[in-house]
Amino acid sequence: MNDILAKLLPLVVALVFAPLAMGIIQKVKAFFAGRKGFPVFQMYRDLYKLMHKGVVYSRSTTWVFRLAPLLVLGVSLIAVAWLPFGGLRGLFSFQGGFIFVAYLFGLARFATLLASLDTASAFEGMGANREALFAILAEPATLLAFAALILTSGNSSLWGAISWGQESSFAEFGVVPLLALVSFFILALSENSRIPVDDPTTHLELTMIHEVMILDNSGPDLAYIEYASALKVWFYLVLMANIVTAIFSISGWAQILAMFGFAFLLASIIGVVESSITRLRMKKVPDFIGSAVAFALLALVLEGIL
Amino acid sequence: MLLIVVLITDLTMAANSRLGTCINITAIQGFALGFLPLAIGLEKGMSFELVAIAVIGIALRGILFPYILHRSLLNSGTSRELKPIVGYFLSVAIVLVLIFASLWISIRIDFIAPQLLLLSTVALSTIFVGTFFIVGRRLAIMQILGYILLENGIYCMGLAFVQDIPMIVELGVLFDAIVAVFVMSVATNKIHEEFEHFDIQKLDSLKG
Amino acid sequence: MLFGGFLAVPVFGVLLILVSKSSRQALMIMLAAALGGALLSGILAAQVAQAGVIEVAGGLFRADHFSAWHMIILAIIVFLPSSVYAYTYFGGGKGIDLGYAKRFGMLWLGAFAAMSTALLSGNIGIMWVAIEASTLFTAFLIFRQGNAASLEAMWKYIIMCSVGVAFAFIGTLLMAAAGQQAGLEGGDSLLLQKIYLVRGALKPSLALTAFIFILVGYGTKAGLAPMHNWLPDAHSQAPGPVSAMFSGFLLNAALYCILRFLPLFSPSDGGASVLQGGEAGSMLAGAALASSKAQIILMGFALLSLVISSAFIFFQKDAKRMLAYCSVEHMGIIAFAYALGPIGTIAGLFHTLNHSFAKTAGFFSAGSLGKKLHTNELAGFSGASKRYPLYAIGFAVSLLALIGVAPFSVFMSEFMLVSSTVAAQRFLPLAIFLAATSIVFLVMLKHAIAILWKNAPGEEKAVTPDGAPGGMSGGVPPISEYLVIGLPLAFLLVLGLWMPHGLSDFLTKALDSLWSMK
Amino acid sequence: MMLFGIGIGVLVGGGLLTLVLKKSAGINKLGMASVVAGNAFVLAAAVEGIAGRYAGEVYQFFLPLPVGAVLFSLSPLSSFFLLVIAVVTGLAAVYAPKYLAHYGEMPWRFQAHWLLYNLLAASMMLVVTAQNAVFFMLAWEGMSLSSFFLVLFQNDRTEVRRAGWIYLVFTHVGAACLLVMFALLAQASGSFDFDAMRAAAAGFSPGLKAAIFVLALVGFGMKAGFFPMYVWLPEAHPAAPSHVSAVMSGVMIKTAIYGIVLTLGLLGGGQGTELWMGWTLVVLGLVSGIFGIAFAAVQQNAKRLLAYSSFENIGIIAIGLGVWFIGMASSNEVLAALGLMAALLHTVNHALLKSLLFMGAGALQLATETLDLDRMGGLLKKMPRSGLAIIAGAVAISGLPPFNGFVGEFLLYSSVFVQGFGSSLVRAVYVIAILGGLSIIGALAVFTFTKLVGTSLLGEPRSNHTAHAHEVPASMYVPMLVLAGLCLFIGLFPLPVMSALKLVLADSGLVVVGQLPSGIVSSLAAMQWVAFALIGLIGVLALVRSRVLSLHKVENTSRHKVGSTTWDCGYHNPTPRMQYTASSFAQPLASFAQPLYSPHSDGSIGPDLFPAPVARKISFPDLILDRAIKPMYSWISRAFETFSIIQHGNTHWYVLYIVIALLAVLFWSFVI
Repeated sequence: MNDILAKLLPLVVALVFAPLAMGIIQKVKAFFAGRKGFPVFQMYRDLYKLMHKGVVYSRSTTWVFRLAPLLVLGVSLIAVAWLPFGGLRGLFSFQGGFIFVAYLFGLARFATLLASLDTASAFEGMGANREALFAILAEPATLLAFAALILTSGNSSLWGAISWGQESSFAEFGVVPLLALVSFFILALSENSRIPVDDPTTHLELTMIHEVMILDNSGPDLAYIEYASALKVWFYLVLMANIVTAIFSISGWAQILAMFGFAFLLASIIGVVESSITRLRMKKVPDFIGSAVAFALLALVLEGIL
Repeated sequence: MLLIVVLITDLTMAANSRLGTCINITAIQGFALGFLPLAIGLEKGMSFELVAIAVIGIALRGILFPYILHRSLLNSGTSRELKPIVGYFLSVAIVLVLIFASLWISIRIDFIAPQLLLLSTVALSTIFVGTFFIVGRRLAIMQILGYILLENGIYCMGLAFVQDIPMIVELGVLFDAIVAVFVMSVATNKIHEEFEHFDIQKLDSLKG
Repeated sequence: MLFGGFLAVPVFGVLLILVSKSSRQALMIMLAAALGGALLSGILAAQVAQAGVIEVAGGLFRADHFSAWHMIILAIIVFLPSSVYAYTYFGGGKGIDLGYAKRFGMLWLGAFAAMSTALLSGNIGIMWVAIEASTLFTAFLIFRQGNAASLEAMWKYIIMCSVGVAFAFIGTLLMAAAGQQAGLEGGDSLLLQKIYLVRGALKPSLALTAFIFILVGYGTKAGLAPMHNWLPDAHSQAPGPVSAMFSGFLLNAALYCILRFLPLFSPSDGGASVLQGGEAGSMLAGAALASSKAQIILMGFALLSLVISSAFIFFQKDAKRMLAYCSVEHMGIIAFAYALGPIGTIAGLFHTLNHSFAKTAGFFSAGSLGKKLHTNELAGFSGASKRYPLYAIGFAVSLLALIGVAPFSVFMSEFMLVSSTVAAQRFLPLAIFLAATSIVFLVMLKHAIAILWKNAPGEEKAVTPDGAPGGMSGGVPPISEYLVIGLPLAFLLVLGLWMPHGLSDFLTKALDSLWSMK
Repeated sequence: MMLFGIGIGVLVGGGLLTLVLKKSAGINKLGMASVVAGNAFVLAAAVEGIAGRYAGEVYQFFLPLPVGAVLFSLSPLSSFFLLVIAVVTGLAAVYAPKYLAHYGEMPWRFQAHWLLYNLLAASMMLVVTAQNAVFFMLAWEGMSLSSFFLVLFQNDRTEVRRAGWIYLVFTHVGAACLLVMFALLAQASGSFDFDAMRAAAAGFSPGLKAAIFVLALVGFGMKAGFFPMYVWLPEAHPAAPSHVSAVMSGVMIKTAIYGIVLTLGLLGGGQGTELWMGWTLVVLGLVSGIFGIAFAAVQQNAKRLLAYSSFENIGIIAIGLGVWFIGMASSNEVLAALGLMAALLHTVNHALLKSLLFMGAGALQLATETLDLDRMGGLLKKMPRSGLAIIAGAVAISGLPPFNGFVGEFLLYSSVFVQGFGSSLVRAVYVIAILGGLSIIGALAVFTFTKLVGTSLLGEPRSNHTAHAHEVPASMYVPMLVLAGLCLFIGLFPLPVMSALKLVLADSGLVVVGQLPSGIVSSLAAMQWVAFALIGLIGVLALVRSRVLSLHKVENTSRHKVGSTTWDCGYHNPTPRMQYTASSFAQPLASFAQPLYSPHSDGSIGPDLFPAPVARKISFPDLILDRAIKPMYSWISRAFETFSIIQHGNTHWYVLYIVIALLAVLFWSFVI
């Protein structure tokens, strides 16, 4: 029983802290913009508010539109439940789990795309189109980066790969996880619709990707989606933090603390990046995501050679 | 002697443009060839078959063929081949070359008895010249003449290479030859009826 | 007695035709004679199957399984249906005048007599005489009064075949000379079997030269490239039944004569060693892979025929010319099979049968279609299935059969051919064969599709939406046409799936009789 | 055995029996009934066969073929394919009558259709059971020919005739390769019987094996649709009636997969493979997969899109086969087993999926009278049941959990964890190939099928016909829903399916299926539970949502509002014509990968001051057909035209040819 509770911890942590990480990103961006910005806990309030609103469904939509938010949130919950948090194991772990989780995210994407096409709106169709297009590069990058990480460790699950860092030295394989880390960072930006791929706060619909897809969602549906987004950001933050702690061979309670530290640090870095560079032109986006593929490929080839 | 006649007829054919003359030359050649079995008979001993072949040969090659062809010629009203594919001078030269080539080949063929050397040369050269006529002359009648030469040459060749061909085969071959010439000349007449000319080179509507 | 019959029946027929009073009568007599010929060849085949070889006049005439096989194809599969078809083609005599009917009947029977003589002669001189005679008899069959193109075709046919066959006679003489050199006396040197017995003593260069003359000579008549040029002209200009007879058998007869000479060059004792009951396994295990030079030369001509015919079929616009080139192709395929030696012989024998079946049906239907539509253009045939379902479907199906679509037996014989070629390890020829047949497949399939389903030229919409036979406007074809077109195709279908034991036995014996003169 | 015979008999007999009837409806009913009845027998036989009841027995039918013999057996592997064939052809037959009815009353064609359909089903069943090369080829050709005529059902249309032509030509070239392959095998083993070939396989030389492998790859690849031999797929599938496309794409091309598996068996299983063969298959599979789905992504015609997607899925199966070969060649039993199982599982999956989707496309076509995605839209509301089945199929074919497509791909993915073949660099390359390739394929599939579903079923109707569409009859959507259910079943319960596969392969001699690596089994089990958890979670979340909303109803009833227009950033009353279409969906992809697609557009958008109405149509020429084969074809035809100078009509030259031929050969004979 205790065991299961322990395994549930990463999920609980994510549920609690994910909106906070979003708040941190916002705060950092506001700081660089010279504004005071929202409080860091603003997102909790937003979610609460949205849960108390009603929903508006367009005549054009069908059950697909209503199913999508549920599926998206469900998938995000499962993903963060799977992801180990420092020394804490995820709820479940098996060989090839990362493939399954990546495909679950694919399922969520599929649902989001269909939901946005269901609205019969040109804007949302456009967003869906871009999302689907960029995924063609993001998917292989994700899988290859995971594979580099996992195969380097000689394990077949992420848990094994992360705990490997505690026995082995940084110098031996260090460059491979580092490359994977870079790859994941780029993916964290692109998969979570951050600058330079997408601008979640813009007001020009023509330039949006993710936000434009959910224009028609409202009330609890929107809350689900927003929460799912936050969880996904958290997923990437924790993933990267895991790699960093593994590289530095931190263990025990220190590891848990370090995880939080790195996660929030990475959130701030994302904020900094968002503040310091501009959005890329749509045509340039594939190059950017492509670099994630390149890093992951490099990692895998180096893994093969070393 | 007879063989020399045959050779000379080959040459004169090449040089001649008048159809009538050519037919007559063929007749002469036919006679010469007709007597050939008799000549062989003189050497080796006469037999009934040889005589019969000679008689039939003379009758066909010397008399019947020229007759048929003259009739076709009369029907057509054409008298000479004006623009042969290969010019007359060149034709003569080619025929000469062909004769020498035949001689060379005959010498090369080792199983030919020396006394048959000339016969074999004549046979080959007549075959060649016949083929040459079929390829190098435009008018249908000239092609028939070429075919007759070809047949004549083969006949010589049979005499030169093979002994004692059964009568039935010999007769069959002769029968074929006559039917062939007959059929061809009938065809020639038809061609003339249909096209008002004999020029085979103009018969090229069927292509591809 | 039996052999005499093959001459007597046509001669008797010719005499009767001479005194016949009407075109209908003449054609009826012709038909009766053809039936007689078919019966005779049936009896011959039965006797051969019982007794093996039948010889008369000291081997002057001779029938074995190989010639009996060809005799069956000639008389039963090609000649009889062609005669039936000719009868209806000429409207039972209504469409033609008496003179033409008489002439046609006499030449037709003459051709039959000549070809059966060629098949049944054991003497290469007589063989030659018969082949030359067949040229002369058939020449005027091509000609149709008042048709300039047919005259042109006829002239080309006469000249080319006469010259070619004259060369074959040179070859025959040389072969006889070689025989005499090897110690044969006089007339024996023209007897094929006698030459075969002394084949070890033949002077190789002389015998080979003889063979080359024979190959090129008879090859002209058989339509092997590059001596095939008369063939498309003659086939396209001749009336339907004549084209069918030409393609269905005349070519085979000439090829038969070439093939008869092949065993003289066979290095070992021919088929016997390779042959144990015709089973695929033992056939393939045969060791006699080495080809004689004669086989190599034959292979060369076969491949050239395949290449050239496929190229010409590719851009052919005239239906009957296409079928003619297709004959060149199939002659190439048959020659290909025999050029492999005993290994390929069964495939060759079987393919000869299949090709004759399919080609006669093809020419029958193309001939009728051309007559009805007043064109031989393939483009004009498209969509004909709606107006003339029998002819159009018959034509399209025979095209499909000819290109080797399963389950027609052409597929089977080509399968046998491919496996024999592999067994003989002739991979380059195999590649050429496959490439050429594939090109032919591509083109003829396109035409078959167009004939079956494309809209007729000038029609925007289909005549009947259903494509059902209800939209027929050409009148109901006589039952005999259903038979002569339908039966061969049905046989092809059955033979593709079911080879009776007796038939495979006969083929095996034919193989043996070709290669070891038994 | 008896059952199988009866089944084939019922199929053939039923097909012939339709010729007796006069009315379309009766013909269609009888045809359907005969297929269902025949397939029921075959299905029973196949189940028994998988259980191993007929293992090792070879039966002979008395018919004496010109060469070879009618030998067949119901080995577990054959029965496995038999099962798939029986299920799919049966369901497609149930679907067919109502679909055919829309063509109108044409009994003659329906008779032909059912005869050919039944023959197609029977010949496919014979192909996978044949034990003699000649019989195999006969059945193979029967299959090709009957499907060819079925494709030509609507033969009054030019593009249909063209498609049929291309199809049969490709098939023929493939069959020619197979003929040579079997001839080689027969020569080496002395018999056309498969058993004899297997027995003699140990003595085959490496060169022979290589030749046989290449011939099998080309020969079967023509039918299966490997790159670059897939060309007939996107032509023939849209041309055929939908249930025929379903059968052709679902099971007929799978017989070629059976053929490749068979060939390796004839080569003696593991001894027959070499590493390069495996890599060839993997590379070919990757190229096929990526090209296939990339071309599918830009299609506007629903069935053409599905055809390209078949090409893609055949690629995935080929990857599986390649992994199997690599495993066999490096004696890595686990890898081999994973590869073959992945290939077979994906074969089943794709058979179910693709027949479902083709039937779905047919239903859409019936409802909207078009296959053009740009003219559909909003159909889910009009056709809820077909729509549901199509969406399920689309999710499944994109390889997403919890459907069956994912399970097959997961097996392939799992192979990257297997160690012990090649150096670590080779393994890295392998991992990159499998992970990178499959994930690109997966992402493109998501792109493609969201486009398909989004533009056809969702949004608003884009044409008048579409706006007045109706649900298809139950006999059409029930088979689709059954197929969708099967897809979901395999996705949710992969373990029983895996045990069935193990049974199929246990004594096949193709692969050693000892214990599957426990990692895979536990992964599958875990995924099964997570999938259930996800479904549960969705339920909980839905409950929470409705709870929250109903709470608010008490406070303010107007807040839960259904039936407004789409907000669309304030545009009032957006029209259906403003929606993203399939073409616009495809456009960015096409412009990113321009060299691949080289899109061809008619009409232009001019920079006029007052733009007039413009029409613009973008088409994507096929890489191989339009950009390689067509130019080659015209080149060949020009080259052949030059041959015509030989036949110029001049008799003199003709005679000269004879002489030249004579002299040339004489010369040759004296010189050589």
